[in-house]
Amino acid sequence: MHLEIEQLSHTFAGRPPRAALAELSFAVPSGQFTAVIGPSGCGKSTLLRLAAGLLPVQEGSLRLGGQTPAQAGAQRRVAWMAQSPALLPWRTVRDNVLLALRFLPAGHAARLSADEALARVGLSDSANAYPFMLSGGMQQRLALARTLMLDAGLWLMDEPFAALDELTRERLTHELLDLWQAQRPTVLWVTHHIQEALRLADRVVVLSPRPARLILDLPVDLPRPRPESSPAFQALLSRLRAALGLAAAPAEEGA
Amino acid sequence: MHLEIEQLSHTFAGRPPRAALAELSFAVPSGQFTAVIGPSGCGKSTLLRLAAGLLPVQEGSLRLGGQTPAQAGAQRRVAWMAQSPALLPWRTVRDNVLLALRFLPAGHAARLSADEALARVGLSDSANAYPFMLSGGMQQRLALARTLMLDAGLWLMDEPFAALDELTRERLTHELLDLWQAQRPTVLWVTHHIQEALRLADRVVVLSPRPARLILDLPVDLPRPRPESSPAFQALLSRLRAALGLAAAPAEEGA
Amino acid sequence: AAPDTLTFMAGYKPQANLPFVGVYVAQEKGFFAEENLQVDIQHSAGQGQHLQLVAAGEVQVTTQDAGILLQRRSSPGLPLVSIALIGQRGQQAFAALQSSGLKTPQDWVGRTVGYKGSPPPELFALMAANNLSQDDVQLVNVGFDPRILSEGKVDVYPVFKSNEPDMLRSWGYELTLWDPADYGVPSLGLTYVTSQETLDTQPEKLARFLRAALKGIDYASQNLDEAVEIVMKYAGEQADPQHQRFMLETELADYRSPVTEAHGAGWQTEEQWSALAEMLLKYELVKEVNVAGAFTNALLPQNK
Amino acid sequence: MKPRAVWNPRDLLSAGVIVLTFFLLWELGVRLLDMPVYLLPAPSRVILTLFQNTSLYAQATALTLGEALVGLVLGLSAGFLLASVLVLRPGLEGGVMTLAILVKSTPMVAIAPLLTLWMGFGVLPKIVITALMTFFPVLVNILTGLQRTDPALLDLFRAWHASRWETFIFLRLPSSLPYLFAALKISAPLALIGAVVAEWTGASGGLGRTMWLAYTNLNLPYLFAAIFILAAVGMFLYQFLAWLEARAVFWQVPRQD
Amino acid sequence: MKPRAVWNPRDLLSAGVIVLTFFLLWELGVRLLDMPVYLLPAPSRVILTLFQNTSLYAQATALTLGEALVGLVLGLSAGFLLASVLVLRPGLEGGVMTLAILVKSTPMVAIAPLLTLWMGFGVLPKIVITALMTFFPVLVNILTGLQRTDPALLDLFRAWHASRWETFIFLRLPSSLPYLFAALKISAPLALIGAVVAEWTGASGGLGRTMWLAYTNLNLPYLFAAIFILAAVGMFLYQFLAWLEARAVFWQVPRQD
Ligand SMILES: Nc1ncnc2c1ncn2[C@@H]1O[C@H](COP(=O)(O)OP(=O)(O)OP(=O)(O)O)[C@@H](O)[C@H]1O
Ligand SMILES: Nc1ncnc2c1ncn2[C@@H]1O[C@H](COP(=O)(O)OP(=O)(O)OP(=O)(O)O)[C@@H](O)[C@H]1O
Ligand SMILES: Cc1ncc(C[n+]2csc(CCO)c2C)c(N)n1
Ligand SMILES: [Mg+2]
Ligand SMILES: [Mg+2]
Repeated sequence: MHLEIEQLSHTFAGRPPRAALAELSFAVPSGQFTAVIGPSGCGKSTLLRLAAGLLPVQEGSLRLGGQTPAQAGAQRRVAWMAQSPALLPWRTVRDNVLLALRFLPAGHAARLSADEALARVGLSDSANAYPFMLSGGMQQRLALARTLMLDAGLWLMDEPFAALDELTRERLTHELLDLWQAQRPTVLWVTHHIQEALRLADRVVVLSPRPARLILDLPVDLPRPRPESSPAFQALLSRLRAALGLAAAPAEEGA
Repeated sequence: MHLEIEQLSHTFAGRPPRAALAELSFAVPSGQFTAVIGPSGCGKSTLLRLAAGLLPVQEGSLRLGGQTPAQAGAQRRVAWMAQSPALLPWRTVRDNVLLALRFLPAGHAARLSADEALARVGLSDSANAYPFMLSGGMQQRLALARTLMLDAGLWLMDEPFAALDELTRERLTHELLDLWQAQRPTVLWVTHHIQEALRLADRVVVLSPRPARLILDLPVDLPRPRPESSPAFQALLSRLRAALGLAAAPAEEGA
Repeated sequence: AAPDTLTFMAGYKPQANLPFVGVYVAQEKGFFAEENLQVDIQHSAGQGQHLQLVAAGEVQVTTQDAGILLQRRSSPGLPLVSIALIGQRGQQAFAALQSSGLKTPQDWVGRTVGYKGSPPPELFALMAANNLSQDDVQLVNVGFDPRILSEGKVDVYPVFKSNEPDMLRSWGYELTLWDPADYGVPSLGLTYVTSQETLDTQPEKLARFLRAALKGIDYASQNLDEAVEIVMKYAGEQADPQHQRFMLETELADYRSPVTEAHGAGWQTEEQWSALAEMLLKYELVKEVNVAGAFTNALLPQNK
Repeated sequence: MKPRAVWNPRDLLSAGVIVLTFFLLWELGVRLLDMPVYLLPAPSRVILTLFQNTSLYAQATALTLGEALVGLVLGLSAGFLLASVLVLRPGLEGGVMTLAILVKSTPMVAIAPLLTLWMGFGVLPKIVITALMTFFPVLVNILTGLQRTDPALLDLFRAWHASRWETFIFLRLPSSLPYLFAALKISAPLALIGAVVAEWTGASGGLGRTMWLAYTNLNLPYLFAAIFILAAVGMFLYQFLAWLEARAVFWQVPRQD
Repeated sequence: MKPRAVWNPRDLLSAGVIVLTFFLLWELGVRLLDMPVYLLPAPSRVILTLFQNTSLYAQATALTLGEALVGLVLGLSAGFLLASVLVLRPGLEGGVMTLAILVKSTPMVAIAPLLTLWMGFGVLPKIVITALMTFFPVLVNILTGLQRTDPALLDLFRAWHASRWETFIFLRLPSSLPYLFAALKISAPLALIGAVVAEWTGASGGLGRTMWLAYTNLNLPYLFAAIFILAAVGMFLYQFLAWLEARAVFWQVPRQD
């Protein structure tokens, strides 16, 4: 499912109003894994929420496979993972995952069983626990498992690994790339972790402080897996760092 | 305020019960900045909650400046920052910070004004906004500002930078070290970011998967600031990586 | 001198019950003022609050029908005394729709007889006088609502002679009425009531009240139109003047009796009260009675 | 992110349609079934009665509304204070709730004479009865609201070593606002009914007395006219509270799917 | 993390102390003020009456409790269904609430005879009156609960493109449970009172009739004996609901500071 974002602006009403996106334009071809990086509060979550149909498009256009977010979403081919875990506290870990199965696209069977999905994120032991018994990172992994059940054509992932340690991140990176390569969904992957972006993505999009504009669009043409020590990786890393350093330097609000 | 943890175990009741800490022992001298690293779900937050007096000590002992957590906490010399922001939704950003001022230790004046604290975390522009208008990272910075107001002898920080981008992290690292060097509180700093731990801490404590045991206690005897490229930094980084890689490898549950 | 104050609580809502009318008229025509009395008129919801308040001394005079007065004196032992008997015959009658074809109480056999909360003693006495036992009819509690009769849910329903019959007729129903008095059942109507303590401590004030109130009744009997107008001031626009007039006329008919012919208005005799008491004893509605203490004629104008 | 307008035009329209349909069906039913007026009056007749007696009803409404509002404030305060005490001293819950249920179980008619003895024939006993009728839902709801505070925020306050009192004022109280408003919406019509019931048993004015006189005379148009007034005032209070709620609990906007 | 026991021994003790103190003060007050029994009976006398007439009261209680429970279930269902409809079709709120408040504003005593006309002299009209008295708090509270769902979870369901119905069943309903239990705690004693009011004049049995007879005979010990039963049953229901709540809303344990 290809993504076309054109002159997309978004302003939250209020006194004063807050501009979150300013004439943002970029396109993501179907099946591309795009990482989105930008300073805290710049508008990354807003972008994903617009794509998930949770906010109305105010200005400019946003098309998912040629459709509006509402149309595309109605076919349930869009999977969104929020920045906070958003678990149902009255359902066990397994039942939280099982619930997601109700929302598969029409005619699609689940690719993974709930228990398999839990195993992949390392939560098998907690299948019968309730969310309030999980640590922050475990909650995030549960939310991840729930999202990956959905067999979608577009993954909108909002800092999915933020609460995880390096090792768990690495293991989940493998799982995730496996699944991605099998299904080849288009991915928007918001992250603060520059190495992670370079490890995973076909391309890194760097946004400016609020309101978000595109300040760097960096293709990552390295074969996976990508050892961090390789000079190519380091070169890209430096470019990204530079872009971010420049981008963020003068802003007072970190945004 | 020095910290003594001796044979500390903690098990959550339930079917089955969950052991989170197993005979953990280490001591932190007064004024030391200790980073705590361990795989997701290993018991880091549990350790901080025990120290903050939010969970009862079941087995072993935990002393803060020679006192129990309840005694030490009653003097309001312990500042705890939770893993999730825990903001009051009906208070503006500034009023959330101002509220913390009520809970200064007896006889202490605030070191920072609320607006100064907000400026340091880059939230001046949002002082009159409500928490639901903030991005995830902005909420975390607000929680941080609120904690740093408290003028405490012990900082218990649970992944305080998890939702922040690199640049914001770097800027906040400076602010934080400034404050720390001025006040010299003892710090327990839970993080998943190995470089961050090495950048900040006098010492890094590495915990095993659940139930948490001490698997590495690494002093960081480098002068600050610590450029990552220095060989000494890289050497410590490798040791930590190795310890974590070993520690996390066989576990199924990431914990 | 400043007028004496006295609180009168009508035993029910404002309407043309004769003892109420006497007070309304006395108030409006200045008869109380002539007695140097300032009367505060209150109304009870009719379930006994007025008796509690009189017994507690908060209210000095109220109204109550003689039968209930005896019962409350017996249990829970309220120290209440009738100071004038206004209804020389009982208010209670029994009604059926004319269309039911019931002619005499004997026809009730096998029919449904409703009652309001608890069956009145007159019902048992009337049935006994007609050789009916309780098993011959089906007794059902239907509450205080004559629509139960008009809508055919019961065959026989107890009514106040001065009230529901007119209401039902105004809706277009013809009724057959049975008055227990016609079958020799002893019954008495409304009295003015005070407490023993008030009687002992303020007899003179009560006498003045009574003189004015009886004067009010007399005035009403001679000036029906004006009396109805006065009642309407109290009863409110919700009430129907036609209906109030009916009530007043009906109750005036029972104001005079051989006893009052002999002794004057409001008079009451030991025989009247004893007959009533015996019926109540017979149907176990009271355990013991002291008829002599239940009433006094001492405050009536003709005794002063 | 403004609070959803309580009365947006579409809602207003649908409300109008529902209410009108209801009254139309009622009117038709009465006419087609030839229902006698002493059983059920047609709404048209009720409204006519209302307009022919505006000053009567205006006075009665003013009195009853006054009693209801003062009683509501009292009942609200009592329920609120009790709930606060129970949250600050949780051990008292069993005992206090037992007494509250005892009070709630006592028919007002049973204690009305006592209140008259102590407070006379004026409005005071009516206010007290209204307060007694409204405090219970407030107590239960606010107690629930005060108890069901976000555990993450409770942890924060515990870590701060906030006093119970501080936790109450700065945390439990604001977070119980949605429950408070539900309690108010329940209690506002209840207060009107409370005042009516109090007047029913022997008042010298007010809607309750008007209704009692109408009812005992089986003058149903007058009775229903008063009911319509009660419903209208109740609805007004409800809408006012909804409006207030949207402003007070601004941080948690009820959202549609 | 087990739910806090509703009745831990310390709470039980304090409840006992509070209730006993209350009755002691009442007893003393009656004796010292020499309060006549026809105004306010001493609790000792009430309890004596209760024990001297256990079978009378047992039968009456069984009947009234039965009516109350069936009426409560009906009122609960009605309130719940209406609240659900209003959440699924929010535009209807204004209209439906107007009608609900209209029903709520109608004095039960005014419609009790009409119900008797339609439904006869049996228990049916009592059940209907009970249902009419209980549905409103349930409606308001559950409506509030269904509306105040965590916005983060609502976003999740919106992103899933869950149907309104799915959102209702899997999200709104479970998250409204605390409000449902508050509604139940409010309605349970109310249902008992509703049944009593319904029986007040037009029943041949039950506590309401017992109370009416006692009151019109100014036999206050009998009246208060029935009130004590009502309070005891109400308290039992309340505690039962609290127990159930602790189990049903296990994921959100009310915590003390
Ligand atoms: N209330 C609870 N009931 C039962 N188990 C619990 C509870 N709280 C935490 N645990 C368990 O204790 C273990 C440690 O949890 P803790 O939150 O301390 O982990 P953590 O090290 O902070 O992890 P993370 O990095 O993911 O935040 C986890 O396995 C968790 O499932
Ligand atoms: N509901 C809202 N009302 C007003 N302003 C809002 C609202 N939601 C977000 N914003 C503002 O929009 C801007 C972008 O927010 P967004 O959540 O998209 O940031 P982000 O890039 O995801 O940041 P982070 O990395 O911290 O999560 C922020 O400045 C925020 O304050
Ligand atoms: C026509 C008529 N209507 C109603 C009553 C009822 N009532 C009037 S006074 C009273 C209490 C005692 O005074 C009661 C119950 C009646 N008697 N006569
Ligand atoms: Mg974000
Ligand atoms: Mg944690």
